[in-house]
Amino acid sequence: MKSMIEFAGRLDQVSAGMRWIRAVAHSAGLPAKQVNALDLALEEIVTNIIKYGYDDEAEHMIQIDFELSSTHAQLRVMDDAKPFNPLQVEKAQTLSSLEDVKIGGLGILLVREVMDVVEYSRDGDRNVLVMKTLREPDE
Amino acid sequence: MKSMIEFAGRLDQVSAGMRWIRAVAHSAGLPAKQVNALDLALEEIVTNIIKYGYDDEAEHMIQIDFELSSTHAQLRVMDDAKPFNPLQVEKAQTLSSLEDVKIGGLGILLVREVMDVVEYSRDGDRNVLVMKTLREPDE
Amino acid sequence: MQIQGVKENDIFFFSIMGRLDTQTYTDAEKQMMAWIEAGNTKMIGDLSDLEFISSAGLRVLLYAAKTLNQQGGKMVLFGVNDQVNEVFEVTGISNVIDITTSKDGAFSLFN
Amino acid sequence: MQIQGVKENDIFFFSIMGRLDTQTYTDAEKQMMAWIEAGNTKMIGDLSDLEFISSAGLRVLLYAAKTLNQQGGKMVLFGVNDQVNEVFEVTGISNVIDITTSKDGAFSLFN
Ligand SMILES: Nc1ncnc2c1ncn2[C@@H]1O[C@H](COP(=O)(O)OP(=O)(O)O)[C@@H](O)[C@H]1O
Ligand SMILES: Nc1ncnc2c1ncn2[C@@H]1O[C@H](COP(=O)(O)OP(=O)(O)O)[C@@H](O)[C@H]1O
Repeated sequence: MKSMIEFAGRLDQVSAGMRWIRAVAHSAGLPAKQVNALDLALEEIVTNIIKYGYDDEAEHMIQIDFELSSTHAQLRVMDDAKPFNPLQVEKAQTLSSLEDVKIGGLGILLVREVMDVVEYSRDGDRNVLVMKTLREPDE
Repeated sequence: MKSMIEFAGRLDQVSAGMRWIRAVAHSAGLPAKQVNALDLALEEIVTNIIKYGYDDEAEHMIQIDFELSSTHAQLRVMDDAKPFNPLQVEKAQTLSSLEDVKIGGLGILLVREVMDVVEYSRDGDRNVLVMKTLREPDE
Repeated sequence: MQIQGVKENDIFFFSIMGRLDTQTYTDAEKQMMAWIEAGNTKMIGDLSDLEFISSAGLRVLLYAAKTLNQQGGKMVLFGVNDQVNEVFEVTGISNVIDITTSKDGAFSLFN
Repeated sequence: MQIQGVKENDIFFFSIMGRLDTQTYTDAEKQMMAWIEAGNTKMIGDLSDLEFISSAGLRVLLYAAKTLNQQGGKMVLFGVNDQVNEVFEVTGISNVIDITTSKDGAFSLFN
């Protein structure tokens, strides 16, 4: 099974992406843990693109595709925002004391933790982020 | 907003299409009436392709895309089943007496009634069915 | 989809909840036919919690109504939502099966 | 997302239901900060009906817990589901906010 969605890079569009991935991943027969992982990773990445990626006020589109194979489920997020490789962000420290907590910086950490594979590439003027979650052999 | 899904032409896959269109049409901000119309039309058409369209046991794929514009929401269903134009099916009579009812033949009627525009074309070895529902000006 | 039924005196009440579509109509049909084969001839169906119906779902209702009719019985439905109502109107189901707005209304059609 | 709260003696109980994510965190944050500004320092949060949390949701909990902490107060959470638990574990929230399995357990941390 394959699916794709394209929507404007605006915060009011993010929930469309979440609803889409949940419907599609669930229909594909993935267990709740993986549906949640895909949902979470997508929310974090898409929100970041919209919050940090655009340098102008023009309308930008974000394109996402989902693919299910026998071994894994894959999300690919493509945006025309400025070049940004989340894998180069220094890995956030897990929290250790409430006084020292700086609020924020946990989104990319979460993506890397809940996804089994994350790969970044720049393709022309687009960021391409591929995220995979491996399927359990007994699914 | 745009979205696409592709799945195997098997009855156990139909609910994936329904979940997908509901999530996407709802996220696109369409009112319940139109979400239901798209859901219904898709179920009827996809089920028919699977029930009547294939002459062999091979695995076939069905591809569906959804597009929202300011004036309408559009579904396009593409299959590699045998040529079939639902617009050439003689329009079913609405039911008039319970004794004379022959069970069946209501699917295509429903599609034509709940959709504002239905267009068929054959593209190479594929059937292409475009269905539109017009948006209310005040949406 | 869920389907439930209970007999009250000589009338059999049933309700269908959720989606009645290609995925679910066979279960509903088996249950409806079992109730009819058990000898019920007067049936009232509560569709208040039926969210969505497609042509596969219509077949179940039509087939049951037609069978009851052949046996001198009858089926009355009530509580249809907008989606179900549109499907009933467009196909003409409402011409051949009695539809009422309330349970009382349905009940009165048997007296 | 829905958020509710009630004061019982000196402890303020709240519950967050649904999804706590980018779409909903500002509403939750406003409510939490209003309760804290009203002078509540001991807070117990029931997350039994919290279905899903993302980093935007974490910020709300962290910010509230940190503020309470600075005021000599404390926040304890209970009833986390698998998704919430994974997010708490991976980010280390569970190192800095007390999480218990039951309301009683949460309550006992204030005595
Ligand atoms: N698409 C992006 N474009 C540019 N910078 C980004 C992008 N995504 C993330 N960043 C940067 O990486 C930082 C860490 O992101 P994240 O872990 O999601 O936490 P947060 O958004 O809470 O800061 C952000 O603060 C931002 O500076
Ligand atoms: N994709 C298709 N390929 C071939 N024949 C079809 C296709 N879809 C519908 N048909 C034919 O059109 C008839 C009417 O279809 P429909 O109105 O959906 O009612 P039903 O499926 O209940 O017969 C079907 O019985 C079938 O013979």
